[in-house]
Amino acid sequence: MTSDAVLSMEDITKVYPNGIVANKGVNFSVRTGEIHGLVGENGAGKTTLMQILFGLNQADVGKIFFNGKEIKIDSPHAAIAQGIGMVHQHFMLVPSLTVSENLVLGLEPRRGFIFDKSRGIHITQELSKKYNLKVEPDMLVRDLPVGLKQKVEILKALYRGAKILILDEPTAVLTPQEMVELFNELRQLRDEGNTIIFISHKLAEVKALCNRVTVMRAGKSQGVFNVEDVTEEDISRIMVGRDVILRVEKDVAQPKESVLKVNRLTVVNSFNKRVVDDISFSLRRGEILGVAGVEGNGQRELVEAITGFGSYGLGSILIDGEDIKQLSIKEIRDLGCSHIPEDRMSYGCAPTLSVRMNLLSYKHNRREFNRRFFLMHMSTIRDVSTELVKEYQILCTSTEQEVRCMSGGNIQKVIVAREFSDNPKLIVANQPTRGIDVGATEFIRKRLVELRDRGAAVLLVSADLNEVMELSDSFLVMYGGKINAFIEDVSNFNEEKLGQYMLGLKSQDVDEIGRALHD
Amino acid sequence: MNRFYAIPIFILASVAMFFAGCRGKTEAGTDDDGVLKIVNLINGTRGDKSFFDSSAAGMDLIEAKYDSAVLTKTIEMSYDQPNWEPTLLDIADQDWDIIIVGTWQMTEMLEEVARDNPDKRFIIYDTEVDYSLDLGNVYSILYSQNEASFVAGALATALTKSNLPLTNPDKLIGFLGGMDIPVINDFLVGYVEGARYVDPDIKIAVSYIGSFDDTAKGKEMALAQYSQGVDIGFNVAGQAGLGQLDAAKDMHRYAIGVDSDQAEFFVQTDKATADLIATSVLKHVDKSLLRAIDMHMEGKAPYGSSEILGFDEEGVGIAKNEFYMAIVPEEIRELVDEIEEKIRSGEIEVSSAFGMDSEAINELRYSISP
Amino acid sequence: MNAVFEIVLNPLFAFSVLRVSTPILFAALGALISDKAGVINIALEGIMLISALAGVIFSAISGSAFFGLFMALFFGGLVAFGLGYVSLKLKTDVILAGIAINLIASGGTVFVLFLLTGDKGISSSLASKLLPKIDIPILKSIPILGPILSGHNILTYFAFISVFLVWFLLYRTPLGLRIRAVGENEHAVDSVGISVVKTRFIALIISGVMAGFGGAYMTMGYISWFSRDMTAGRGFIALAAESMGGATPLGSMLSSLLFGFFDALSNSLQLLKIPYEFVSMLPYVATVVGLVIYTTQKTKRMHRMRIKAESKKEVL
Amino acid sequence: MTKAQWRFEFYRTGVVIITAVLLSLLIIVLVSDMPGLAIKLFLTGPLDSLRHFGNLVEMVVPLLFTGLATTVMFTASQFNLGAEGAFFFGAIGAAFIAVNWNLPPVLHPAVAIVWGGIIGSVFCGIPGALKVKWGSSELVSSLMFNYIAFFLGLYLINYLLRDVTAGAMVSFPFANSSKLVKIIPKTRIHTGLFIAVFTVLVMGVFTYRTRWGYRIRVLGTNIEFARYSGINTTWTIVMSQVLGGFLAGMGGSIELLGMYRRFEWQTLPGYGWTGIIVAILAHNNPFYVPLAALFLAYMKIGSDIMSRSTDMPNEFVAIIQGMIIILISASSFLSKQRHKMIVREAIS
Repeated sequence: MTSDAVLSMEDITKVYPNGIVANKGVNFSVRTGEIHGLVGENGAGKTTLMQILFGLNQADVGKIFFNGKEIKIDSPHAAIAQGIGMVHQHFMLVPSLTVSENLVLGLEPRRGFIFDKSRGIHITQELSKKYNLKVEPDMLVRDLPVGLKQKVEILKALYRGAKILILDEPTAVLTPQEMVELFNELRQLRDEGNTIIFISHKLAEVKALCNRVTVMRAGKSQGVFNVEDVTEEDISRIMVGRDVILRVEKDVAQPKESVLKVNRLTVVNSFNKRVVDDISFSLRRGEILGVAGVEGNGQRELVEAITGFGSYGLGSILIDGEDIKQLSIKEIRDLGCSHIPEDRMSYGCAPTLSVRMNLLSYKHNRREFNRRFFLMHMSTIRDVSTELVKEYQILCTSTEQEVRCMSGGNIQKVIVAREFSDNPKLIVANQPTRGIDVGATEFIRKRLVELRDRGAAVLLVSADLNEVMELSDSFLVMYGGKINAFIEDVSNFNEEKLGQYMLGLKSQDVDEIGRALHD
Repeated sequence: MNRFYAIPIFILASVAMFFAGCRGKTEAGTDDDGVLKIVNLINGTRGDKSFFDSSAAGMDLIEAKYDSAVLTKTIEMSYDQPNWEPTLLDIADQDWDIIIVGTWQMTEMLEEVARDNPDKRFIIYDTEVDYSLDLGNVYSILYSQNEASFVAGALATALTKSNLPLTNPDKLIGFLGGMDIPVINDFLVGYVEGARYVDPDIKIAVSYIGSFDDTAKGKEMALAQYSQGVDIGFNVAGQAGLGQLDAAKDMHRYAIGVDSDQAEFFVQTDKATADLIATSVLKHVDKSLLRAIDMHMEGKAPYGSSEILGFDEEGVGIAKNEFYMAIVPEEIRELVDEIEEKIRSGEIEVSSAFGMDSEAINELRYSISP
Repeated sequence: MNAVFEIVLNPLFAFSVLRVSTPILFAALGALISDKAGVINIALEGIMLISALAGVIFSAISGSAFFGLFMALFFGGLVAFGLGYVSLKLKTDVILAGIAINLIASGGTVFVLFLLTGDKGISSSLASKLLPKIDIPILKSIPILGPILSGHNILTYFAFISVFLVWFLLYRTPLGLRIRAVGENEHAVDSVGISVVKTRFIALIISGVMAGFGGAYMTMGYISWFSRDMTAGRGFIALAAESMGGATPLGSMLSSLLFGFFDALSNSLQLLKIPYEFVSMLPYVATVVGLVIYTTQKTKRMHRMRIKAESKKEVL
Repeated sequence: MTKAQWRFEFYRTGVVIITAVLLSLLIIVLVSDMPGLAIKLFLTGPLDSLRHFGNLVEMVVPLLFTGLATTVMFTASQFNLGAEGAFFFGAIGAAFIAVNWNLPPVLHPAVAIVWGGIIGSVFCGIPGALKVKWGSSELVSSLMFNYIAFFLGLYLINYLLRDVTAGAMVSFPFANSSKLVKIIPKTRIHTGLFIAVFTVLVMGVFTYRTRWGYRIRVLGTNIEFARYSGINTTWTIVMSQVLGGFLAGMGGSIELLGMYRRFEWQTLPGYGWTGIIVAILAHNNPFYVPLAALFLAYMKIGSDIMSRSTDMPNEFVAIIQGMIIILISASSFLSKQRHKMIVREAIS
């Protein structure tokens, strides 16, 4: 424990009910008036550590000191009382309430028994002015763009008197421009004497913003460093434990005939909004087409339409020349389309079933897995899954282990093993490496390129710009449901311009975008 | 076998072994001779203030009269139908001299049990067994409820036509049955004929609750009747019929009770209700059971046959208690006595619903519906 | 058909609709509050049953109807607290816990009744008290409206007042804000330091107290004693009414009244030449149909909006 | 589940059962004037004579069917509580065939049981269909359907099958050819037991060894994943409930043809509700359904026998059953012990 630490956590150990050890003997401390980076791979235990600090989780072992005194934080309430505030990765807002209602929730201004709405609005305006974070108090939160939601979250913490502000991967959902704005706001807060803990796994951001950084790996702290004294490469090495080449070696694509043709596709969501607006492109065998863009600009709906998950109103989608509008998910899959869903826990697996049963999934109807008398061929299922586990280096105790007891990267590998092992014609990969460790990421990216070389068509949707630029042969930028730009050659493109496309500040003309059709 | 199975089996086995050593005699196994052991199986519960309470009261009458010469017990089997047959079989195995059951639902079970236990005596009330099956040890008690209902129908009609404060000018009376079954319809047939005896143009609102224990539904239906102009209603629905008495209190109208003297039950707890119960059609299950035991003691019980108990045998009757006296004007009381006499003498013959098919009953219902 | 109109147009019929709807309305409001907090309370049935018995027992012991009511509410809240404890603390699935409580209530009330009175069927040997009926002075003398609206049990009036109170609670108080927030995104509530568990506990207890009103009404207004399983599915119907009413206080009231209408109709229709089994089925069929119509309308509305939006853009 | 988790679940179930039995004993001691006799009868009654043992088995048979019915619906995460109505209404269907048709012995009950199953499947299937078509909660509508099944059933009995010579609302007696044969003298155990045991095996294999069972399990754990896997979720949701209804309807038919002379239920018999407890106790595993059914039947029969000869009412069993549901499904009951076990394993 350093003497100048305002807050320190000592020897924190946390084991989750499913047996995963998230933190093991972690020490962590921050000083007043610094921005302290907390970096590590996904699954390194950063979020868990901060949840313990904020009272959302309780440590099995360990102590927390505040200004040198030991404190117990058994609930967010206790954390807030100590002046700790947290902005979560997934926003903790109530969509159907207004900004001001969300802001004052729990500390509502009252008039007698009655909730005083106008005071709530007043408070919001005051705070907004004071910290220079502009929000509309009357707007419903569900109508806000992510950047604004984040501001509401920060205001929420400040309204509760937070002096120590934890931000959990705040930049994941922001555009480069929004990010710059956020960084300026954070610096201003720091200069006013607040302490900020900034969780990230993007080293450039940490380098740009933080004073000190704590690096975590596999649930353990790897040490604290002054940001000035270390390079990104140093941190990366400590974080991963080895030098990682995130660059995927690949040859120039040899595109062949087109597999997927999307023509004037339009999707309207249940809130009556055109989330995919008249887009057209085509995807050829042997190429990887990236879809970049800030999340929520229609990528999800595009993927849902192609994979049969969602319906669409106008336009057509052809796979190998066949219109899939009337086809079920199963029939689309039978055309040779495989799909890596963006949210692996919600769509990609059955958490309480075994690895074996998860590897089976859409293949359960196949003749090879079924015998006479309607029975399934259990021994074949076992053998095939054992092989896949080996081939894809999935870490599990046995193929009978429940998936929910595995780490994110391994679950993703289960999904990838299932989807890639089928010699697919078309792969729709939506955020294929989100939130998994470097090893698994590298593995999956390599596999994607391999499949491309074997003649598969890959549609890669990713919010990770690096991933899109690294893997794609060409890519689209989506903004507001439209294709805003089509970049045919990834190798010579500048990021500045890309950011402008992503934010809709600029767009290519119709002809340029039209090239995506390869007609 | 999975170990999951082990614990419960282990528990069962060890418990069974523990108790195997100390199995005692069953409760009725006291073997002193001379004591007549009587058990009454109720396929419902006490507290209905009518049928089953009357049956249970029969045991009290017997005990009061014979004191230590008898040992009686009433077992409530509840409305849990699957439990009835096992109970009857268990009881038949035990050391009881006379086993009493009631209602039609017990008939077929009893026929088998009686055949398998020729040394035991059985009494069944409110129905009869099939004597072609050679059941010399079963005595069946039937009640001419149609005759007593006839009187009730006449009384109700006379009351609705009278100028009593709580009546209205509509010539409309009510009948609230438990279920659309012969025993209940037997009441209805008598009631209708009695009503028509007094006034051929009388209209009767008939509803069935569809249950013998849903008092809330009973009350709702009675309220519906009362709100359509019924000023006196007759409930024949066991416990569910109590709802009608509550409705009568709410609406301030008259009611006629059934099986037991229902006004008596309310004297203590709820006088306001009792005040509105003009009379009750009594089905003296209690007295008929005492009578059967009397005959048994004298060795004259007619096992192997059935009897229909009417006014003469005090099998049925009309409650003429203080409330009856208070509510019913004298000329109507005289009319009631007169009709009762005519039934006894056979001058009035009342039809029975037994053997009538659904069509005939429907026709009767439609003919009097308002 | 004329006969049906005659029945329906009788003011006494409307009176009985209000009376029959009362316990369902209470329970539906209970269902609403817990639903808003994100908990399905299918224990309403059992809670009503327990409260109903508590009302009878304690009003008989104390001789005061209002003490009986108080204890009915107390037990309603207590059982709901129990439900909260097992579902929020012991993490039992709330539906299974509800089933369990219904089971315990069904057997337990008979058990307690038997211990107290020796009867398993009905509590009529307890001299329980009734809550008063209220005649509304001026309204009473207005034709048609008077007979419909005046002379109800005090709880019937309170049930309809509760619709407003529940609306006020949910939409105008800090607690209501929290209850709605907790139902929509519990993490949001958690992250600002409000205890999710505590908020749900409070919502459940209020829900239980509402069901307690319904139970008390059953034995101290609707009829004047307790009999086994007397709630006869009203708690379940209330759940249906709440979801049919689109999870709003007013909607819950309207659908409770609809159910009450069919229930009252089923009691009166018997007097016509319709088999009683059919008539008894009516309220349940109406509930299912109502539920389906509500959900159909919802999906249709969304579908229509969608088509409209797509075509509008096309024209432009 | 891993071995450790199974082991834990197994101990936990044991603890719950022992707690339940101890709680029953406590209630008896507190309430009864003759606790010794009451406890003895409660615990050993079902085994103290062949007939009582028969009662036990007789009760297990319908519970196997309703338990399996609920198991298959719960496995698909469909909270359909309609087994009760399907059981009742299936029995009505079987009664219709048993009374009106004339068929040779083995065929007659077989046809009646299948017909009863079909009728039952309609009743559980409708809430399922309403759910997939319009999204109305199957929980609420299946509860309503229980009442509808009850009244509609009574109507059919009253107007189509009613024996006017009988003194209660019952059907005509069944044709002798339609009844299930009694197999053990002095008991009412009938051939339905074989069908029940066979059905347990079939359902076990169905759930864990066929592609339909696989679809139901996937659907039950994660509906989105099921959709993603190309499973027709609409169809599977409906089918799981149709199948559940079929099992419950079969159970009703078998119960009726094995145990009764005519249709004489005036209330819902309650096996469907107990079936829910069976399913919970069996952790939705068909192979454990017999154990759960046996345990619950044991408690019920024990308490029935006890209440016949003592002053203890048998209703307290409902309290105990409720406690069992809560404790078994309380995932954090004993969770501290569980967590300790896991922490120990993880750290070591």
